[in-house]
Amino acid sequence: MYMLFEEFDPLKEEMLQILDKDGKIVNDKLVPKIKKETLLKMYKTMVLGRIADDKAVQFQRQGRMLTYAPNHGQEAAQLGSIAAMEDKDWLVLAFRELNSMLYKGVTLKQSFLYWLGNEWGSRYDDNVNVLPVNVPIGSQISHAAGLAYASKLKETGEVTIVYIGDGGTSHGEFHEGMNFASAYDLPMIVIIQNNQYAISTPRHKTINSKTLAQKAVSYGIPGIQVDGNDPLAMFLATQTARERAAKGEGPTLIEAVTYRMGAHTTSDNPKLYREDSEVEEWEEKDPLKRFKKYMIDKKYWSEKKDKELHESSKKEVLNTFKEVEDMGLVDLGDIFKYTYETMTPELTKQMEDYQEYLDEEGAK
Amino acid sequence: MYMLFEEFDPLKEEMLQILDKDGKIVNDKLVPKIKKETLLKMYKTMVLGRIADDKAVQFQRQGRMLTYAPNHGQEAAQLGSIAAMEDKDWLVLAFRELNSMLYKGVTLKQSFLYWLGNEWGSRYDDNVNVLPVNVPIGSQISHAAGLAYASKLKETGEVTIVYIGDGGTSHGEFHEGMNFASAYDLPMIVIIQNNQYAISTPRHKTINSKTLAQKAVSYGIPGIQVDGNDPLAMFLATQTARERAAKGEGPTLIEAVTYRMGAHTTSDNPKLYREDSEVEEWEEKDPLKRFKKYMIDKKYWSEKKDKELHESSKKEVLNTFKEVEDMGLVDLGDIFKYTYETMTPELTKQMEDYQEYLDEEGAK
Amino acid sequence: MAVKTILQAINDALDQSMEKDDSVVVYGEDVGFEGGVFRATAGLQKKYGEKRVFDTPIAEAAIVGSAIGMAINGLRPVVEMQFSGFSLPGYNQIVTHAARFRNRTRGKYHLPMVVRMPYGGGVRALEHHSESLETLYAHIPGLKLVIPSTPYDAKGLTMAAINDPDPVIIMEPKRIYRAFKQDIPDEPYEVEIGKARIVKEGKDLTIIAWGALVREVEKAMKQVKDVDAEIIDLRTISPMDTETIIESVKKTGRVLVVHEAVKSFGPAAEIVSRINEEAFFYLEAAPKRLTGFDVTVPLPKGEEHFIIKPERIAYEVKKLMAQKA
Amino acid sequence: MAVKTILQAINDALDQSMEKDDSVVVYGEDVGFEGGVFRATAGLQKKYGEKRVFDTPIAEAAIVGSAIGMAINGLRPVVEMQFSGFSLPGYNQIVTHAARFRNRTRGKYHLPMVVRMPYGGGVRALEHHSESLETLYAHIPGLKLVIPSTPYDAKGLTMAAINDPDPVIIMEPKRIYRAFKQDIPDEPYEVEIGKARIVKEGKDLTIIAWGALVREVEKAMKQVKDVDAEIIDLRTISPMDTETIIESVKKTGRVLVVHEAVKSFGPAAEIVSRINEEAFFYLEAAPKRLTGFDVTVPLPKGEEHFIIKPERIAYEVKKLMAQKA
Ligand SMILES: Cc1ncc(C[n+]2csc(CCOP(=O)(O)OP(=O)(O)O)c2C)c(N)n1
Ligand SMILES: Cc1ncc(C[n+]2csc(CCOP(=O)(O)OP(=O)(O)O)c2C)c(N)n1
Ligand SMILES: [Mg+2]
Ligand SMILES: [Mg+2]
Repeated sequence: MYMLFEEFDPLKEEMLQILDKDGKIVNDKLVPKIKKETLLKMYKTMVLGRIADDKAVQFQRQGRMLTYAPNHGQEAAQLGSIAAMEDKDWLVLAFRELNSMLYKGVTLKQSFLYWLGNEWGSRYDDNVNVLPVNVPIGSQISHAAGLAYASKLKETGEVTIVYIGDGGTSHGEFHEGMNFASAYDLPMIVIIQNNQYAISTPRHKTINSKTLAQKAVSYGIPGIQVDGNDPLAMFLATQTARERAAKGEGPTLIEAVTYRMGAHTTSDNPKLYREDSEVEEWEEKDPLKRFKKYMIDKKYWSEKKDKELHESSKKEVLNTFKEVEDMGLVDLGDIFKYTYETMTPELTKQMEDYQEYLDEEGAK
Repeated sequence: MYMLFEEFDPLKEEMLQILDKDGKIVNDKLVPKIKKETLLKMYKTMVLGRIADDKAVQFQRQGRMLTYAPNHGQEAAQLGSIAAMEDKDWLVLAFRELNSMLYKGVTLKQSFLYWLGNEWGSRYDDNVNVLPVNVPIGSQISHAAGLAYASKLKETGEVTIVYIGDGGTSHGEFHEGMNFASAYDLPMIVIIQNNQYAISTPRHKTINSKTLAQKAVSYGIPGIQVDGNDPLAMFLATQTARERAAKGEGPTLIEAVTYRMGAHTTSDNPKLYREDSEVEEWEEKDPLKRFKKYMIDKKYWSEKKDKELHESSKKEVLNTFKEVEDMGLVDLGDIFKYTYETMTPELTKQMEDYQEYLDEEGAK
Repeated sequence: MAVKTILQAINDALDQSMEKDDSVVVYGEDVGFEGGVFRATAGLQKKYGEKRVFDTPIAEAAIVGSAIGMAINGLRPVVEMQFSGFSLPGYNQIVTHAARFRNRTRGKYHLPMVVRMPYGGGVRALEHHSESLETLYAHIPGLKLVIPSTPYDAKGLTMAAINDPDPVIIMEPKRIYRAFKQDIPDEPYEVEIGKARIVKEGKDLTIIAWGALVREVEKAMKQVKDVDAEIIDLRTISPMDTETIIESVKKTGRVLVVHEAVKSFGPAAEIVSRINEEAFFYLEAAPKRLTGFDVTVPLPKGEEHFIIKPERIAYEVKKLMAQKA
Repeated sequence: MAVKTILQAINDALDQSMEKDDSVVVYGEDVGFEGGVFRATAGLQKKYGEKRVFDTPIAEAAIVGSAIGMAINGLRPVVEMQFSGFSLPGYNQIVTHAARFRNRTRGKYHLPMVVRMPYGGGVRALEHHSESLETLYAHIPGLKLVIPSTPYDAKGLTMAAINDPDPVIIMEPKRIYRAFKQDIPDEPYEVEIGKARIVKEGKDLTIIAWGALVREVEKAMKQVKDVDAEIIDLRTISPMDTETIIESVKKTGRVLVVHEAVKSFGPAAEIVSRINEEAFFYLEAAPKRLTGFDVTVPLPKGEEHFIIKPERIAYEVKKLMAQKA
C-alpha cells in the first residue's frame, strides 16, 4: 500500500532524499507533484522565516527581544511537511516551528509578540487551526491525538500534524501520546525534528536507537527517516502519511534529519558543546540554498525575484518587530480575565485590592 | 554474539519455546543447563505458589483476605526468569509476582501480611534484595534502572530484574525507564508478563504492535518473545540476557506470553469480559502441568513426592495464613514513626493529640 | 423521582448528558466495555457505542492530554482516573495545560472537560487507593474542584461540570458510592458550582466538611445534642463559596473544619485563612482543623486510626465549645 | 572565607559533597557536560567524571525514579529539574515513591536523595519557568522542602540536604542566583533543616518570607522606618519551624506572610492556621497574606503586576499596623 514506508526502512538506516545538498534531484521517480503556487508559498515563507529568525537573534543581542528559539537550518523540515497538509488540518507545535506557523496562518506579529512575553501572541486568528507554542516537552503529542480523535469521531476529514524534537522522544508523554494515537488509528502525523541536540545534549548520548524513526515499531505504525533539509522529501513523506491518515489507517512517524544551526535559545552558547567543523558541515546542507536552486532550475524563480523578496521580507520583519516592540505591557485586567470564563469572587477581590493599591500608591 | 536474540526476531513474530504444552522438548539444542537443585527449587516454589495463590482467592471469598492479585497461570514466566538470576541480584516487582518473590526470599508470611493490609508485609529481610510491591503502573522500571546504575558505578556485578504487565507498557514511565536504562547500558532485564489483559482490557485493544517484545527496537536493545508458560525457555532467555547485562552490554526486554487464569484481583469478575473457551484453551497450556512432566521425565521427581509436596505446601499455606490473620492491627506508633527518620514536631504533636483523644474517650 | 445511590446518580448524569449532547464522550481505563472498576459508566458503551465510550491504555497523561485536544476540537470529554492516586501521572497535563489553555490563548481555546476520580479512604484498600488530594487541584488557578456528598448533588454537580466551559475535577467519595440512597429527579438538573450547601442551620459553631465526612459530621452532632451546630457542605472546593462560610462564622464565632486530607498545607488551612481575613473579629475561639495526620494513608490494618469517625468529631466539638471567648 | 553568589555557593556544596563522599552522584538535563543551564553544576563532570555527573534524557519521571533506585542501592543522588515547572512530570515519582519508601518498607529502605529545582518569577521568562510550587511539595508527608535566600544558607542547606537520610526538595530562587554575594566559609558546613532564621528582631509585627522575597521585605522595611518588624526567613517550608513563628507572633501580635506562590491553598494559609492554633489569643490584628494572584504567572509583559515589590510590602505593613486591636 504505502510502498514508500516499506521502501525506506529505518531499521536498515535508509533515509529518503530527493533533492540533495546541491539542489540536484537524486531520486527522479519520487519527485512529488507540487503545485507551483504551493512551491512558491513554501519558498517565500522560507525566506521570510529565515530572515525573521536571524533578525530575532540580533534583536535579542541588542536587548530588544527576551528570548528566542532559532529555526535556522530546520526550515525544510517544517515547510516540506506543513505544505503537504490541507487548510482544515490542525497544527500542533513544539516551540521551534516558526516556519510551519507562518505557513499555516500565524502572523509574524503574533510570533514576535509571543517571544516578547505577551500572551496575546498566542491568540491566533479564529480560522487558524494551530495550537500555541508548547513548552512542556512531549506533552503536545496527546493534544494532537485528542484533536485527531475528535476529527475522526466527527468525520471531518481533518488530519493533525504535530512536531517534536529528538530530545522530546525520550519523554513519557511522547510514548503515551503515540500509543494512544496508534491504538485508535487516529489521523495524525508526527514529525520529529531531529536537529541532533537537546540543548547541550547530543542526541546519541541519551538515545540508543540508531534512528528515531524506528520508534514507530513500538506502536505498530510506519516510521520513516527523511533528509529534513530536503523540502521535496519531507513533502512526499508527509503527503503519503496524510493519505494514510485520511483513509483511517492511523498515524505515521517521520524523522526529519536536520540540524539546529543556531543556539538552543538566545540564552544558550553552543560553542560550549559542539565543534565549529560540525556546524560548517551542516552549513553545506542548508535547505534554503538547495531549495532556491531547485526553484530557479524549475524556472519558478529568479535571482532578481529573490533579491526583491529578501528586501521586502526584511522590511516586513523590521516593521513588524517595531510595531510589536511599541505595544508595551498587557492590560492589568487581562491578567485576571482569562483564568475562567467568569471571574471567581476571590479573583475579583484580588484584582480590586491590587487596583486599590495602585490607585493609592500610584497617586503619591 | 547473543545469537538467541537474533534467532528469535519479534518483528517476524518468532517465539522461543523449548518445553511445549505437553511437557515435550521441542527444541533440543536450546535446552538450558540448569542444576538439579535449581530445578527442584523452581518446582517446589511453583507448587507452593500455586497453592498459596488459590488459597488466597478462597480466603478472600470467605471474607478473610482483603484483596489479592492472583498469579495462577503465570508461574513459569516468573520462576523461569528469577531462577536465572543470582543471589546478589535485585528484584523489582510489579504486583503479581508471588512466585518470583518466594524464590528470591520474601516469605509467604510477608506476602500475606501485605495483602491483608499491613505495611510490615513489605519489610522483607535485610539480605533480601527485593523492592516492595509497586502499585503505580510502570513507575518501577526507573527504580530498576537506578539500582542498576548504582551496581554499575560500584562495579558489584549485580543485575536487576524487573517485571511489568502488558498494560503497563503503555505507560510513559515504562518508556522513560527503558530509555534511561538503554542510554547507559545498564545491567537490567525487563520481563513483560503479557497475560493478555489489563484488568478488563484485552491487550490488543490498546496496544497496536504485533508483539510487545518489539518495543525493544525503540531503545536499540534486544527484545525477545518467549512462551511464558515454559520455564525452560524463560530461563534461557533470562540467562542470556543476564550474561549480556553482566558484560556491560545493557538491558534486554523479554516478553513472556502467558495468561492470567484468575481474576485481575479478587474484586474483579473476568466472566464479564472474556469467554470461558479462551480460559479453557489456556488451561491446556498450564505451566505447572508441563513442568511436572518434565521433572518426572528427567527423574528428578515422582508422583509420590509430588503428593507429599502438595500436602506439606498446603499445610504451610494454611498455617501461615492463620498466623498472619491473628496478628491484628498495627501499632499506633508505627503509623507515625516511619514517615521520616526523626519525627517532625508537627507529627509528634499530631500523635500526642490523638493519643490524648484515645485516652480520654477510650476511658469512657 | 427515583431512589438512587451516588454511583447511580453519577451514571444517570453521564447518561443524560450523552443523550442530550453528541459531543460528550466518556473514556478511561476499563471505562468502556466493563463500565469502570466501580461501574460508574456501566451501560454507556452499549448505549452510545465504542467511539463515544471507550477503554484506554494505562496512560493517565495521554488520557488527560487527549481530552484537552478533544475539548479544543469541539467535544466535551469526561475522563476517569481509576483512583485519585493514579491521577498523578496526568498531573502535568492538568496543571500545565488543562488549567491554562484559556489564559494562554487569551480565550481562543477553552476546555469544557471533566476529570472524574474516586477518592478518599475508608474502603480498606491498598496503597494509592485512599488519598485525598484536594489541595493539589484546588491550588491550581484555572481548575474547578467539586466533591458531592449526596446522590442529589452527585448528579447535579456532574451535569454542571459537563456543561461548564472550563475544566472541572470531580472527586467522588467512593466510600459512600453505595452507602445510601436518595430520591432524586429523573430529569436533568444542575447544582451550581461554587455554592456551598447549608446542611443544617445552627448558632453555636460552624462545621465545614465535604464528601464522605458530611455524614460523619451529621452523625457526630447527634451525639452532641446540646450544641447547635451549623453544618456546611462545601461541595465546591474551588472556587470556594467564601460568602456562605463567612456569614455562618459571623453568626457562630466558632469553626471546625473537618477533612481527611493530610493536615499540613491542606484545604482546611485555606478556609481558616479566609475566615481570618474576613471575619477575624467575630471569632470567639481559635478555628480548629480536624484532619488526616501528616502521613501516607495507612494500609487497612492501620487505617482505623486515620479515618475520622463521628466520636472524634464530637470530641473536638466539645473541646471547641469549652474554649472561652 | 570567600565571597560567593548563591549559584557559586550551591556549586561549592555539590563539589565538596562529592569530594567527601564517593556515593554522591549529580545528574539531570544538561547537568553534565555543560554544567546545567544555570551552571550550578559547572566543572563537576570534569572533576568527578561522566559516571558521577551526567546528562540525562528529557524524562523527569525517570530522573527521579532512577534516583530512588540509586538511593536504595547505596548512592546519594542529587538530581536537577531544569525548572520547577518541569518537575511535574516527575511528580508522580516524588509523591508516590520518594516520599513513601521509608514508610512503605517500615524503614528497610530509606532515600537519601535531593531534588534541586530553580523556581520563582522575576526573570522575564516564558511560561512554566516562573512557577512557585511550594505547596505541591510541602503538602506531601515524607518530603522535606527547603529554600535558601542567601549564599550562606544555599551552601549549608544543600549540604544538609545531601547528608539528610530522607528525600529533600530544594527550591532555588533563581531570581537571586547571581543577585548578590556574601562571604561564606570555605569548609563544608550545614544549615539545620527545619529551623527558620530571624533576619531581624522587632516588636511591632512579624513578617514571614523566604527565598527571593526576604530581600524584598528587607528593602520594604527600609521604607517604613517607624515600624519595628521582626523578619523571619522560613528557610525550611516543611517541616516548618512553627516554634520560631509562634514565639515571634506572641511578641508582636501581628503577622504578614509574603510569598510569590498563588494565594489560594498556598503556603501562607498553613502558616496562618498554625498561628491560629497556637497563638490565637495573642493576635491583635487579622494575619495578612500578601501573595501571588490566583492566576498563571503572567508572561513578562504582565509579570510586573504579579511580582511582589517592596512598595507593596510596605503598603501592606502600613495597613496592617493601622488595624486597631
Ligand atoms: C518537561 C520539560 N522538561 C524540560 C524542559 C526544558 N527544555 C526546553 S527545550 C529542551 C530541549 C529540547 O530538545 P529537543 O526535543 O531535541 O528540541 P529542540 O530544542 O532541539 O528543538 C529542554 C530540556 C521542558 N521544556 N519541558
Ligand atoms: C498509574 C496507574 N494507573 C492505574 C492503575 C490501576 N490498575 C491496577 S492494575 C491495572 C492493570 C494492569 O495491567 P497489566 O499491566 O497488564 O498487569 P496485570 O494486572 O495484567 O498483571 C490498573 C489499570 C494503577 N495501579 N496505576
Ligand atoms: Mg533537538
Ligand atoms: Mg496484563
